[in-house]
Amino acid sequence: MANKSILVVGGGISGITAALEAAEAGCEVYIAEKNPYLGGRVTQINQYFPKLCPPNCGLEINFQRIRNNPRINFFTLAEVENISGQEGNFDVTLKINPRYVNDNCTGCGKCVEACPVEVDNPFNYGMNKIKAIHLPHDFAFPMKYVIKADACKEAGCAGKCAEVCEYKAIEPDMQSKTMNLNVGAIVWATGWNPYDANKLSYYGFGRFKNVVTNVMLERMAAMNGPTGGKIVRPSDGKEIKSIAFVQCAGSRDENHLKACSSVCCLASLKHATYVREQYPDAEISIYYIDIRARGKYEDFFTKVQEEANVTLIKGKAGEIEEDQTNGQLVVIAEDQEAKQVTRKSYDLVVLATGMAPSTATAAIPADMAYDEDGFVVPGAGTAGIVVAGCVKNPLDVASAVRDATAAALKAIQSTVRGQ
Amino acid sequence: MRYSYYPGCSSEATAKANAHSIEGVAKALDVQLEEIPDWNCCGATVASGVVGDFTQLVVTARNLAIAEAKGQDVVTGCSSCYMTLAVANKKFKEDEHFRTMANEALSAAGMQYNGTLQVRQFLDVIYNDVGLEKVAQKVKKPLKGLTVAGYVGCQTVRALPYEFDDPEQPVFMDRLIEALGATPADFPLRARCCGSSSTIPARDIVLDLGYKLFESASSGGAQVMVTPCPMCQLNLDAYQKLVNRKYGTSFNIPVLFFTQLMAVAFGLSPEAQALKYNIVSPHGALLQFAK
Amino acid sequence: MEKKIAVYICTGCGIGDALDIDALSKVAKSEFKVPICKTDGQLCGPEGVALIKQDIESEGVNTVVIAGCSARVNFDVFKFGPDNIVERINLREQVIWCHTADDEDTQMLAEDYMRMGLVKQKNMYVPEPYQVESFSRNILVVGGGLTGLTAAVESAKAGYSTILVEKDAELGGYVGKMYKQVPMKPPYTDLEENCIPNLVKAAEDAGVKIYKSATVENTAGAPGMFDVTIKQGDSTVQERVGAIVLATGAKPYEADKLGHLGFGKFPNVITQSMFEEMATAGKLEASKVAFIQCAGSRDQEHLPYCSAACCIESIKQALYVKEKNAEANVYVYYKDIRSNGQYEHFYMKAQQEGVVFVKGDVTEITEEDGKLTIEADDKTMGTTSLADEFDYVVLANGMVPTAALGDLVEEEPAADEAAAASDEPKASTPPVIKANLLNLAYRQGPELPALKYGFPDSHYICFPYETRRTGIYAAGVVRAPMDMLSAVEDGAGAAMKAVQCVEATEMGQAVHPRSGDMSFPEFNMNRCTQCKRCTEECPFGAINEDEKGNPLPNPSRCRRCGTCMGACPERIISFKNYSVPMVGNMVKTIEMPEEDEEKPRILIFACENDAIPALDMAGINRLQYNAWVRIIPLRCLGSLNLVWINDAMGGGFDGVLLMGCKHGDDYQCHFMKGSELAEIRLSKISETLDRLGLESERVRATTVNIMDYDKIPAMLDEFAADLEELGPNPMKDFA
Amino acid sequence: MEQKNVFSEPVKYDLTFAREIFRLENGSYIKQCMNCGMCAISCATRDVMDYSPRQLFNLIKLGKKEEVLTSNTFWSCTSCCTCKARCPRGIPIIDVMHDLKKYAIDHGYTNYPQAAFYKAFWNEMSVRGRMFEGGMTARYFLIRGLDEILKAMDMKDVGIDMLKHGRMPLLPPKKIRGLGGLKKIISKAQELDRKEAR
Repeated sequence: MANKSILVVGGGISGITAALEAAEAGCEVYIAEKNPYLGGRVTQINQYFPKLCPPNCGLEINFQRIRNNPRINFFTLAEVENISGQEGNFDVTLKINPRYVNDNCTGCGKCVEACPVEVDNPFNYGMNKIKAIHLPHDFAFPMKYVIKADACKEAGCAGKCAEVCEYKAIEPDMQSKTMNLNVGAIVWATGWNPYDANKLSYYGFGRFKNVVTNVMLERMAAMNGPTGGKIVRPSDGKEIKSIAFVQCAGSRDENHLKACSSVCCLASLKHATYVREQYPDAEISIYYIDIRARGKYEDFFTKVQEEANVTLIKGKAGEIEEDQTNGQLVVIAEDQEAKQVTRKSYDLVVLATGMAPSTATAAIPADMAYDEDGFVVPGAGTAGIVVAGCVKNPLDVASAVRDATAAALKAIQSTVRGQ
Repeated sequence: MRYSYYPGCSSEATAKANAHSIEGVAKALDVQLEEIPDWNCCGATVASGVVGDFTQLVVTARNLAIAEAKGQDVVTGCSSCYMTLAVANKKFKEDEHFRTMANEALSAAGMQYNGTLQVRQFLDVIYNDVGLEKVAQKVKKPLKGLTVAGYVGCQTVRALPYEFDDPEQPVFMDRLIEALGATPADFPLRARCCGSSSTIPARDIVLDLGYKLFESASSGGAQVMVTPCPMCQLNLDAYQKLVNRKYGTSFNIPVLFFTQLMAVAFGLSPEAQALKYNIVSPHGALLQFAK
Repeated sequence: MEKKIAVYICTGCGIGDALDIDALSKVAKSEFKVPICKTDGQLCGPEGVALIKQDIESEGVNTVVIAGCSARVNFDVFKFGPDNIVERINLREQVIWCHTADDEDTQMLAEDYMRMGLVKQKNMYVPEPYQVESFSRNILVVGGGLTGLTAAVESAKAGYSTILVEKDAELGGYVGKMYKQVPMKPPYTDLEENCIPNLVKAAEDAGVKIYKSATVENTAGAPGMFDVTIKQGDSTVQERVGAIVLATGAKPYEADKLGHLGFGKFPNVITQSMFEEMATAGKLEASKVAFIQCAGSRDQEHLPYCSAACCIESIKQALYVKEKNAEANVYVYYKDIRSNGQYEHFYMKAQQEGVVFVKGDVTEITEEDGKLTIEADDKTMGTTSLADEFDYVVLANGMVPTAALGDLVEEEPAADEAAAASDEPKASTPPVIKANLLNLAYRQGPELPALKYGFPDSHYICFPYETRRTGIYAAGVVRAPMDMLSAVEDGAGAAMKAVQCVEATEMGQAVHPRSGDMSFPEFNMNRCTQCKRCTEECPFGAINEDEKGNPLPNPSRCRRCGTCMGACPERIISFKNYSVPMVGNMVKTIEMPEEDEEKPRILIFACENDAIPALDMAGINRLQYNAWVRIIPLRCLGSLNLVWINDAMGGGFDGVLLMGCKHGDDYQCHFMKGSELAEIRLSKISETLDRLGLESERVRATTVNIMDYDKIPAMLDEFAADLEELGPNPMKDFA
Repeated sequence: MEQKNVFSEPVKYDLTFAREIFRLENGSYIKQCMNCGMCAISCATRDVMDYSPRQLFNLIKLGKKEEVLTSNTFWSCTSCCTCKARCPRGIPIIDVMHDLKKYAIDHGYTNYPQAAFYKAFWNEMSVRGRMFEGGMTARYFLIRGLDEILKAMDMKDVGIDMLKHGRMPLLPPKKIRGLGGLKKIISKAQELDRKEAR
């Protein structure tokens, strides 16, 4: 008996795309997302290159498509525990972690005022604090609050939020539950994690406050980020006069991520435009090995060079030193064209950390093959489990969407073959 | 806990303090070290520059071949010896072609090595096998109020990077210093090179690097520096005077083997503390602890 | 079917505290005589929903008006089946969360929104889906290279009859002629056998109907009913298909233009494809070869873009040389090695094989006795370098899309009447190049409109298969420069979109971005004046014309943005659930205070894709702005009909503000030109306004993106302040 | 620091020398250098090196044998392993430097004092199977000549300190018992090494 339904694991841009493309072609689709909201990493991006447009715009369209489509069901806070069966007929066990807030939540926000517990805001990579009960971010879809329950326990709060909620939406005792789905195909699109910059100890991330990562800068530039959109030095909140971007921080590196992460060059060029807009006179340097602005992205590279007045330094940044008196950072590099080892001082240094596939740390609970960096080998392993997006290759958003669209068709083929 | 022990050439000369303090500390911690019979020089990082990597590794492996009969992990207290032994060992384990060739060479003396052992540093044994808890229990004279720069040096953590600790900013030495009741100094250059192999032929390299290390350690408030490496210890101890002469500084930082500091904290005998070998006198800094 | 209306007012989330709910109910009950009007403390809760459901079942309610939160939330809670109209009035995000509670002006705003919602539902009807006659589910793929073959195989495997048209006698295209191909799978280090033979076999096995030595002579019709004339030799065949994938590939950049690199001058300076041919023919004998990257690409005088595939293709070809002769000397001169992603492994592999990579600009190529010498600036050594005795110098000469090969379609000369108005501003139209690929029988030109450099690409990062010709999806290197790995994915992706278009069209639904929308524009042809505005302005070329200039709509090409509706001066175009009268009546129902009440009224037309969510966000963040504004969401500002502005200004509004998406090169309008068209239309009436003694500054357009919500209060308050300075609309008392 | 300016005239690429170097034990790793420059910064002695390792590798590819073999780069290497641990291409740079030292010594490029030191070390080690620092130092000065001793006169203080603290035995350690075997191993290893290189 054919099973036309498809489970998409991961509700980021790849997962949402695969789900929508399949659903709009008539399939029943489930999305399982581990965060309390859909949208994944792109929700944390301020602007896309090369258009410099806000990702929330496209996400809004996609959420609208989800709202209007009766064939899509999604689960947040969901993880896949087990997969059995074969192409055309998979039994999947999902674990739904507790949100501690039920469907009665209207999103009114009264609970937040009452909540006495502050936690690091994961959405902003811990650069600011939020209440233990919170809306994950402004555009959170679904617009439901969530509780970081371990923080409540630690603080010994018995549920001040529950006391003020008029709609009985808060359930401090909510338990995780499991549910079973039977589907014809699975699209695995769990995306990527930023490479852990702590592993690059020569750059001082974690020791020097003014060394941040590219994903952090993205939040700093966002109007709804920890600094209200102002790019400033984390150590003292001061405006910056100079900034350095360190490319291949972990990527193209046999000791770290062996592959090139594909997006970091363009991301840093984009970040240069953020900085230039806020600081017309700031010095912006990019330390690079090769600038990889492939295809039509070359136009963006050209434009940024012309308009943002960026100094490109051919030479990977070797080390970063901190002047403890003022938090200034010295980037030491071999400027190959100038034929000298340079030591330049900056207010802020951004590490262009790359993409580690999520499957490097959380493998698919099925027979699948992985390459040496943990990316899934396409076409190998269990038939009927299709991979999409950055679990397969390090991809920019447009390429990930393309890939996810292709994956949707392959999933449909699996449901057809399974007949 | 029993290990085969590779003392290394310096243990008989410039680094007697290392040998004595290792012996004392091992005993105190119930660690049995059995010296590898008739061991030979590992060639350090120098021999390969004359005879090539292969010959050097085979020469080193002679020691492993002898030790293999006992089947115990090989422990050394010298970072350079560790590097050559560990790299050779890794080659034997992972590179089949090398293993075959190397055994052909070893067989010239009727020997062979199958790559069955582990090569360890004494520091690794203390940290991972003995454990800092036991170390702390043995402390009789907690080094309260003493600020210590834990100078790990270069090869200790980078011979096989990431296998032991972060190769750039290792933490184990600081944890050990804490276990002894002392305070680790803020010392960002803890794993930078002291230039040891250039001591004789290019002394200025050594003096310049030494200066940077002393500068960093003293601005971190260090009263004493400890190291696991005989070359570092020699360099920084014996040449401190020349550094001061060249840079017009007045550093006076005693440089001890970490095992010497342990011996002090454990209240072991003066033989085990072996402080008489130190050129920059540690007595001032350690007055209240070394009785 | 007669409408039975019920209004439900939610008093939760503070609505009940901030507003006079009785007064609000009165608007529905007394003014609009709504038979059922109920309030509930939490309408989205189980009891609230049950209340509505019960009324639908037992009272026969079929039109549900919910006054509460934004339609962006609780969408799933308030779904009552396709036969019931649900209208949401946003009292939360756009009233109580951004205006003073318990305040006269806030109350007036809420009551106006109640009126507007009720008028809106009165003017809308459940759409009936458009059904295509003689509907076809077949997929046509044009181009039988790597991408086209992939698209054909993938759609056939999904169960769709597929037709493939290839202009050459053999399938395979550019890739088909390759000796070997770049690695397509981990570890991404090894040359692979050419995949084309297997792909051709897969296409045959999957039952793809293949036309070789064939071209598409004409493509007429619309999704679900494209009629394609295929010319094969002297005969022609007709095929009806549902959707089309354009995969006609690219051509190498003309090497004749690369004389500065010695091409044409020295016979052993050759192109990548010539080198490929040599390798395939087994004639590769060389002991010293140089590859010159970016020969034409990344060059403002040639191809400003990067051709994306050349770096890894040259690495591959360098390995050919090494495979044949391990001792050969191979150099690659590059600007940046762009072995993105896992192709980094391929780069390193080539290095390990001894290929030498030189970062440097080639300054001169000379020849002596058939051996070539290259002079270059070696950037990593900071020196000028010479290398000589090359057997071959291979130019990585990049790619030009087949869609770019042809003449531009000239703008047709303006008709007599239109000529008079030719000085009016006009929206820029995307170029169409007569590349002889699809030969569309479309009023707006025979091929897909080009984006930049002739690539008929999408302009959207989030929607790479966005197309301006519904049902036709470009894929592979005709769409954008890309490597083989990407092209394969792209072929499958485009096939997915084609399949989806067929399915959606069969259901009578729109495709992206208004996916699922069943409404479509209907034309009241009696009143048409043949002005051609709708046919010109439709961003998707959905409307053809007959000889007299009458519009011939193709509903399955339509994306339901309403641009035609906004363009039509005679207001003859409307959707079942979206029309000129509907919005016009919403404008008119707004209560207009007398001048002496000093309560200005500002009408806002806001794009529902970006501006409306941004307004919601302002509410969620409790940002406050004046309560003079009355906001009407539009599908797209392109659907703005000027009559609404006339109505508003004539009705006493003090000002009108359009909030649309950014336009220009990096436009963000989801229907290409909507906001731009609206502004152009606006500019056309400013003169009229001035003539009427109405300052044209009263009517303004602004662009808002979804992240501008922090700026919205200032935007609205500044406009209000400007209007206050101008004084009240002099028409107020006539209204 | 300003690095050594390489050449004012055009440089001709010639891979003959490079191929010879590629054949050394770790020489082939040089091929995978991608010119990132990490090594230049990581080096403990970067302030005295005339060419960074990356530049040296490029010189090898350019065929600049003299420049390579007379450079101080590999002799300045202290084997601190920082570059090796960091090299993004996984090049065991210190091992390459050892190869180059050996190659230089084998080819008579022994002007740098380090060359003398290396030879002294090996000779001392191979005659007794263990290192005797006194003997090594003596050998070093024998090779380098009296000048060096004079230059090193301020070392006197160090020597006296070491003597005072019992750290400079004047008598060498005993030869190891298995010295004969060790020598056999060495000669066999060198024989195999030569065979492998061919």
